[in-house]
Amino acid sequence: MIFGRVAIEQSHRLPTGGEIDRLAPLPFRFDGKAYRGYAGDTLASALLANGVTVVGRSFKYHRPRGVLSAGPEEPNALVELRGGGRKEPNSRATMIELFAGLEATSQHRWPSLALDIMELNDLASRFLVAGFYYKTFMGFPGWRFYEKRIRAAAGMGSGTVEWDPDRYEHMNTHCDVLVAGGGPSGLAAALMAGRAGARVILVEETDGLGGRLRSERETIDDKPAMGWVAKTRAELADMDEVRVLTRTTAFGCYDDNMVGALERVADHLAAPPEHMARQRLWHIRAGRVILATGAIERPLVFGGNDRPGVMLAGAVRSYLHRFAVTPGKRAVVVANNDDGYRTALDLARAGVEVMQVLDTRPAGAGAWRERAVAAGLDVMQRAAVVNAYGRMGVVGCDVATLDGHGGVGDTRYVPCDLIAASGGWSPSVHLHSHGDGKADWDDGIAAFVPGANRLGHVSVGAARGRFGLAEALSDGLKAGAEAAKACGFAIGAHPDTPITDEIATAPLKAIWSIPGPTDRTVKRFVDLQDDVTIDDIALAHREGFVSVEHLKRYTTLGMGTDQGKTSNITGHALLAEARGQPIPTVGTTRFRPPYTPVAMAAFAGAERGLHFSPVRRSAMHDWHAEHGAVFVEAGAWLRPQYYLRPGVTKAKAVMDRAIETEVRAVRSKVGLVDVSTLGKIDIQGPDAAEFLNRVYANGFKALPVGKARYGLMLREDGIVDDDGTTSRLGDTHYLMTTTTAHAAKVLADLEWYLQVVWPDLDVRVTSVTEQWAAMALAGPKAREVLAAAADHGTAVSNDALPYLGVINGSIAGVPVRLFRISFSGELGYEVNVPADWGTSVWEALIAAGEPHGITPYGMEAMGILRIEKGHVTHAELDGRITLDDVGMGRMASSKKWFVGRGMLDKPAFIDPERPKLVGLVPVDGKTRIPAGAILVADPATPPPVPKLGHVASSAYLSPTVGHPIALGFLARGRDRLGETVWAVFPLRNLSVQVKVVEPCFVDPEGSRLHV
Amino acid sequence: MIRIPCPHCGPRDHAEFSYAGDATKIRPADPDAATAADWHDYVYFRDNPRGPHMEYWHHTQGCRAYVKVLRDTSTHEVLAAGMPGDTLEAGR
Amino acid sequence: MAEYSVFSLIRNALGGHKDWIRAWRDPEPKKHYDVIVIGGGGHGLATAYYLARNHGITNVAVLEKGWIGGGNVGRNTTIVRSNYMLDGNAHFYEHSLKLWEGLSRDLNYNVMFSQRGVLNLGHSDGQMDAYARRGNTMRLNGVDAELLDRKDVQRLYPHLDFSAAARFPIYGGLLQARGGTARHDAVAWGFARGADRLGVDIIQNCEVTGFERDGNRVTGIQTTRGTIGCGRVGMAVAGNTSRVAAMAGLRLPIESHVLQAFVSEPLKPLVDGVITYGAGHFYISQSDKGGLVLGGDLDFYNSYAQRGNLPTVEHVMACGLAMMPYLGRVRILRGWGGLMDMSMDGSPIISKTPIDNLYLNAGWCYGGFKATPGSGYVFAHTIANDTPHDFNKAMTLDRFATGHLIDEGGKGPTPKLH
Amino acid sequence: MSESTTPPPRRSALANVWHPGDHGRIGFTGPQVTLRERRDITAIQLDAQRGTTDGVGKAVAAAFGLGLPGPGRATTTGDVRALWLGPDRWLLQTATPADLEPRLRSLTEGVGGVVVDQSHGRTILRIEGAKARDTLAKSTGIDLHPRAFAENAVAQTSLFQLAVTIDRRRGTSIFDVHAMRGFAVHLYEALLDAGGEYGVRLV
Ligand SMILES: Cc1cc2nc3c(=O)[nH]c(=O)nc-3n(C[C@H](O)[C@H](O)[C@H](O)COP(=O)(O)OP(=O)(O)OC[C@H]3O[C@@H](n4cnc5c(N)ncnc54)[C@H](O)[C@@H]3O)c2cc1C
Ligand SMILES: NC(=O)c1ccc[n+]([C@@H]2O[C@H](COP(=O)([O-])OP(=O)(O)OC[C@H]3O[C@@H](n4cnc5c(N)ncnc54)[C@H](O)[C@@H]3O)[C@@H](O)[C@H]2O)c1
Ligand SMILES: Cc1cc2nc3c(=O)[nH]c(=O)nc-3n(C[C@H](O)[C@H](O)[C@H](O)COP(=O)(O)O)c2cc1C
Ligand SMILES: [Zn+2]
Repeated sequence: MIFGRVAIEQSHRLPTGGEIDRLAPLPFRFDGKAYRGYAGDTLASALLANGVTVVGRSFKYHRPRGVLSAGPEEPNALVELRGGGRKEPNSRATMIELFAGLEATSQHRWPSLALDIMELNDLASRFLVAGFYYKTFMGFPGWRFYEKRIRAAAGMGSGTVEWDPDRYEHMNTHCDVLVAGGGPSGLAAALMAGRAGARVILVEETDGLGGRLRSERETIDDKPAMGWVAKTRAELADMDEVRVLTRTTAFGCYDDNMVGALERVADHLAAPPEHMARQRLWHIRAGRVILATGAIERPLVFGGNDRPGVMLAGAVRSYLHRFAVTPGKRAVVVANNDDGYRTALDLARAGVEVMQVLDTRPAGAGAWRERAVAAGLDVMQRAAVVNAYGRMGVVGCDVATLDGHGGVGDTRYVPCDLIAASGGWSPSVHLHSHGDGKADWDDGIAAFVPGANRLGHVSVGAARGRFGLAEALSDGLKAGAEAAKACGFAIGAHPDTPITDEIATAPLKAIWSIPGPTDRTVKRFVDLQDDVTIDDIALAHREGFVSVEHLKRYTTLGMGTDQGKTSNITGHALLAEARGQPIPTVGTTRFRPPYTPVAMAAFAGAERGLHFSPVRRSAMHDWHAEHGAVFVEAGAWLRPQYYLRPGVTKAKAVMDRAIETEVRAVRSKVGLVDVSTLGKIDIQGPDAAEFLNRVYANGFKALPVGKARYGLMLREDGIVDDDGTTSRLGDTHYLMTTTTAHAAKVLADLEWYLQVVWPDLDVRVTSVTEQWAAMALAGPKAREVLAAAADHGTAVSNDALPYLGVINGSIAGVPVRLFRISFSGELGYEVNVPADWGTSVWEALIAAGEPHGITPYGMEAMGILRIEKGHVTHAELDGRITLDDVGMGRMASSKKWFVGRGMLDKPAFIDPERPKLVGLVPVDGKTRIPAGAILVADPATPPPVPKLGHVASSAYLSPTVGHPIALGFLARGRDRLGETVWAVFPLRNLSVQVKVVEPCFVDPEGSRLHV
Repeated sequence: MIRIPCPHCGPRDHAEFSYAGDATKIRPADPDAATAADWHDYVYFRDNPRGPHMEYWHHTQGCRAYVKVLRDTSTHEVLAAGMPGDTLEAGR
Repeated sequence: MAEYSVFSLIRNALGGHKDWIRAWRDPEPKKHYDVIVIGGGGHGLATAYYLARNHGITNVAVLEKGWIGGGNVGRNTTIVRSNYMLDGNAHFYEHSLKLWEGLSRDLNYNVMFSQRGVLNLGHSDGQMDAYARRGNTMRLNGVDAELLDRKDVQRLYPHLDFSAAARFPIYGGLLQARGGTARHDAVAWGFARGADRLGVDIIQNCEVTGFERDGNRVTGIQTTRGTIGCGRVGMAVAGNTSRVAAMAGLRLPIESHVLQAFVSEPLKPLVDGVITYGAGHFYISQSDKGGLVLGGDLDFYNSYAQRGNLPTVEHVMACGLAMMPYLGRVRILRGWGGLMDMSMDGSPIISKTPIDNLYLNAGWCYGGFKATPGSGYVFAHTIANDTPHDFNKAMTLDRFATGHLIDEGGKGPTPKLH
Repeated sequence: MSESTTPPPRRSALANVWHPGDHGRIGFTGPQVTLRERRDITAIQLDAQRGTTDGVGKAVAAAFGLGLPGPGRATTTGDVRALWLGPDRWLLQTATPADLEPRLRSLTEGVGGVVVDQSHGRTILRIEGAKARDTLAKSTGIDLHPRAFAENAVAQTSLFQLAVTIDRRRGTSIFDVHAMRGFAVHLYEALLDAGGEYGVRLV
């Protein structure tokens, strides 16, 4: 019978109670071994139920470690969860919800958890003190040698190189009131705000509501408190404007009340259902933020306090009540506050043998103590555990009285397999601190509590150091009401705070470390994960690392996956003791998001793979794809790089041939290229001409209607920014084109000048890039093709459409704009077509061009054509180039002011030594001149070699001139025409002797343009 | 996320905007009267204060207006916002 | 025997580590120093160290407003390289890299300089041409560089996204094998200890609040711990440059921006060297502790807050996954921000100023950690000799007026773009 | 010389990728999001020059009986819908392609209107259904709650990294999303992906 077997297997499971579903047993594996737990378990509770004590190994000394906590603060019980692309190292067993078939393995040990040879580090621990590595490994054979070994020993879990198959996504939402934390205070706050009609979001990290109530036995209005939780949950569920998200961690507070929250949508399942995200990252923009994040219990520092079986007292109660697990059979309880008694009573009630209850506080009365005594527990006051024994699990401990002056009385050995310890509770001030909130020290609870908060975040309940249930509830009700009110909602009657049956607690008395045996092999840990001991803190202090931030970085205190949730305050307090200063003077280290670690993929959301960044497609994209285009990206656009004939593969030679074919077609017949990607800006208004005249370096005022002109824009610092043609379509109407890459920037700049700099100019600018598909028809036969394609009434003769002329026309019934401009140096036209008709017109031109051998061409051919003509692009205009550098200094109008003109006379800009644009050809007539080569006088010079310039763009073969050509910048280049220099490419061991020529290789007179 | 109150669109995520920098810089109005030093100052120098900073944000993915914002650079708190021509005071 | 060595470690281990002395003293400020260095970051501490070591000037104080190393030196992604193209930068950074190569021994402090190689990925022909130009220039300057094609990159890092789903395919990359990382805190502490041992006073919790002037000279520094007299003053306060300079009446071509960085949970070795993505701003390496250390672009607004916002975090991670899709489930442990002193051409200023005895070290943008030893070295030279070293002679403040800009990125006077 | 006189049908930017049918996770109630492309829309951008806002508004009102909407709003009369795009800038939309552009041009000529045809420059996707809002909320940072974004609300914002216009139509769950035509395929794929968990019907 299954149930019978499970009961026996789960040796530490209580027969009744807990939030687990005993009808749903779940098989799982840890380190290959099969176990069973129940739905509702975490991996940690299921392991404890099965009597598994050792779950992980510590970072530095590889000491065996068990489960310390029952929450996200867990420093010890880290495992590798799942496998393949879903493997997740460093997963906290205390937060992993059990599912059928769960597989986890221990990490950071070799060969096995039980036998880990790196445990030798523990023996060598005397040498491996804080910061030892700064003092050695400096000599032979070099740091890299040691580093390899250290790196292999460091790290915790191992990652994977497989890709994660799961989906991630973001979700945005706005609310009036955000409540972080679904404990009693958070629920009360949400309830009040919700009742007022506010839009409320409550996020709760765990799988259910109730917070600490799930782990305690408390009552509200004389009924079990979890009943109140259920009732509240139901009421919230009925409110349309309230959203409760469980399994959702508020991980960071950012500016203006933006809270980041991670919802683990499917982590409690073996795999996410299809189309569902594994995790969803919420951007919550809140009017008011209420932090009801509770508090985190601190361990006590005593000898061997890291042994498996030493647990937080509150976690012991969680395992008892929430999971019906007894983490041990014989317990010692030690605390500096009343939680010891509470825990001992609960343990005893669950049938655990309580060997000893130790209260580190001086003798005194207290309701809790009296209860414990009345229950027959063996209570010792002013006493503590001083040393725990047991390598793979606690077997016993020494207990002793404390003399109050750092000494101990006689020790007595107490056998036990569980030590429940409580050093008090620290409010979770993390989120409060992210938003610039200050933390104030509260001596009463020996912890930091939220102080002033500029953003108006309000902390309530345990998060504010109010540890009583009634306090938490009333705090929450009040904050919820106030928040709703602040958002403009009317508040109804304030309900009475529910009544609880709490027992008054006696004050805590901090004790930061328990004096222990002088034996140096006994370690007392402050930070369990990173193995920071009190000796490390003393050493850091001795060496002058006396700021908390130095202490942290020198000892790694609080730098583990738990970020010191259970250790920071103790460590800082110990430093304060060593410095002889009060804790608030010493302070605390800075809290940073995320509150608990967040997967990179969750941050990235859906922006992965091809959707990492949107691509843009031209109107003729599908045509290109159907006709063998190989695409390349240019400024988010996919553009044909070249076209392959059917059946031809993409080998380099083929590619070169394709390009050559395309170039030849343009020079000898006619080609068609998609230039839709060029930016197009519609400029209209009475001051449009004046405006253009100011933003372009060359004059634009005299441009007649129906004409286009090439223009250059400078940045304010005088450097060339962008170029393109601008056409005057009407009296006050212009169309500007920009380069593909700069289109967005140029538009933003124009808007800048109009809105901010010259608000007196009456001009409107709009991007029409997407409205118009654009294609350039170029080649000696271009006019014939255009004439054949054009509709009746559209005349394209040299008279009707002269060089740089602009007319409206129609092709295939589509109204088009025709521009007689050319980038290739051939007779050319640009045709602008409303985008939805782009393909129709393109096809019409192809059809009309068929008899003339029309060839579509791509970016590569266009690149060669423009290099042959010496036209510059971004390869030349790299953000450091002046007009003069590219030989266009004369274009700058001297008659007017334009952007950048004030900078042109800077000494460096008029220095005759500046590299100038030149053409380059190989002296041997055949060797390629690779782009990126550097121009030097003599390739044999040893470094550092004086550099004369560089090769900016290169055509490995200009089909038109029959040899390689290139454009480059050469110091005093204009004076060196005819000279030879060397283009060197030491990365590939190449050097080419090149002749300096004019930067135009084809038709320098431009006669082909004007036919 | 900084929420920038666009005078046209209302409060929006700063991610919808492009930062356009120091709004106290005034471009020389009369280029003929401007000296090289004036241009130099305009193009290169910034006060770069810690505290309230007058700056421009371009609502690039919104209404495409340039918005003038007074924002505290030590807290990121937006103290006021308006149109480019507005004089801003904290708390407005 | 060196103060720190494996032998001293063993001896101390046997003695319970009771004999270690403070890494640096905690002196009260004196009335007057020959040189006061403002800013206890990497550059300030290195400057003090080299003033003492190279120039014999030991009556030096470093004034730090908080704890040393708490600024950018303690919060950067620790990438060290010298793959610069422009002459104004290239020789300086290479000199700095050479100093790194001997730094641990020089300081008798292990700064864990690890030459694991810095690889910049290229994603287009244009970008590969630009890398070629940079790499060729480096080689001509005597700096190591290798141009990798797609296959070479795949051999080095087989698990990057070489798939058809890659939004930006990898064309190749530029590798500087001598580049790498160093342990950032150790750099600050090592220089501090080195300077301290040579007599420099390191004064923490001492914020500079003003300058006392006599004509065109600074005579004293006002601080939260009183006024301190000085012969010369070097300023190396990184993100706070504009504020401190303003106290001396200087306006600068600098804006302060926030740059975030992140560290993952510690993992067994997964990323060997330093890799940067070429299609977005992203760089990653793995710390010796096992955390993946990664960063991206600025938040794009002036800031002194040392913290950034979520959109940048998300974009950095998206870039990371675009390059290394297998990092999807790696969890980010912590993120933080630092204040970048963004200059108008993206290059540093190590220069004399209009004030006779005030010297400026600033404008480090994303990249001043790698410069730490080099910067201290030439800044000390500049202060000691009242004239720049050959390596920083182009890094003047007046280059913006003359047009001799050192604009590696060609971005112009828009600091956020550098 | 070719003889055509009437333009051919307009080709959608999504012509090649649109596969009508149900996509994603289809529950008992069927897809909870419906996506359709609004095709053949005429969309004319109308700007008012300095100081002519009133004049332009009056001219439009006189001709179409349509008040130009204020910031963040849209107005509709008969066949024409006007969306606020930015300061002194509107988009006039109609599904009956007629002569909207020339009419506007002649109407506003002289009163200071600037007319720019954007009919082909934008792809418009209509998304509706119970989960339309959640699908959009996966990417846009604006508040789509009816309290904040009621019927006839319009926003220029960012969606799946694109600059878009979101226009809330009748009812509470119908939105028109306008994006640049070149990014249409990206928008379409991103919406399908985001809506996948709710089930998306493409019509
Ligand atoms: C996230 C991030 C990533 C980076 N990544 C890299 C990288 O990979 N590689 C690289 O080379 N560089 C990188 N950098 C840049 C590099 O860290 C900095 O350029 C460099 O550290 C700056 O020099 P510093 O160390 O002297 O500055 P800091 O360490 O900032 O030192 C300046 C010091 O001045 C102090 N100070 C300021 N004002 C005063 C005052 N009034 N009085 C007294 N003291 C004052 C500050 O407290 C601070 O300690 C990065 C920076 C950041 C923030
Ligand atoms: N014994 C003690 O001294 C002691 C100490 C502390 C608390 N308590 C008890 O705890 C309760 C206090 O109530 P409370 O509501 O203030 O706290 P709580 O601990 O009951 O609830 C806090 C809740 O917030 C959640 N949470 C924490 N950080 C979160 C985050 N970043 N994102 C999302 N969820 C997060 C937790 O999972 C938890 O459910 C009372 O019942 C009180 O008696 C007792
Ligand atoms: C290279 C590097 C590695 C780091 N590794 C860790 C780490 O392993 N754990 C950790 O908690 N923080 C790590 N940090 C971050 C620091 O904790 C801290 O956030 C950072 O130095 C900035 O300081 P601040 O957060 O106190 O402002 C690392 C920082 C750097 C620069
Ligand atoms: Zn706006």
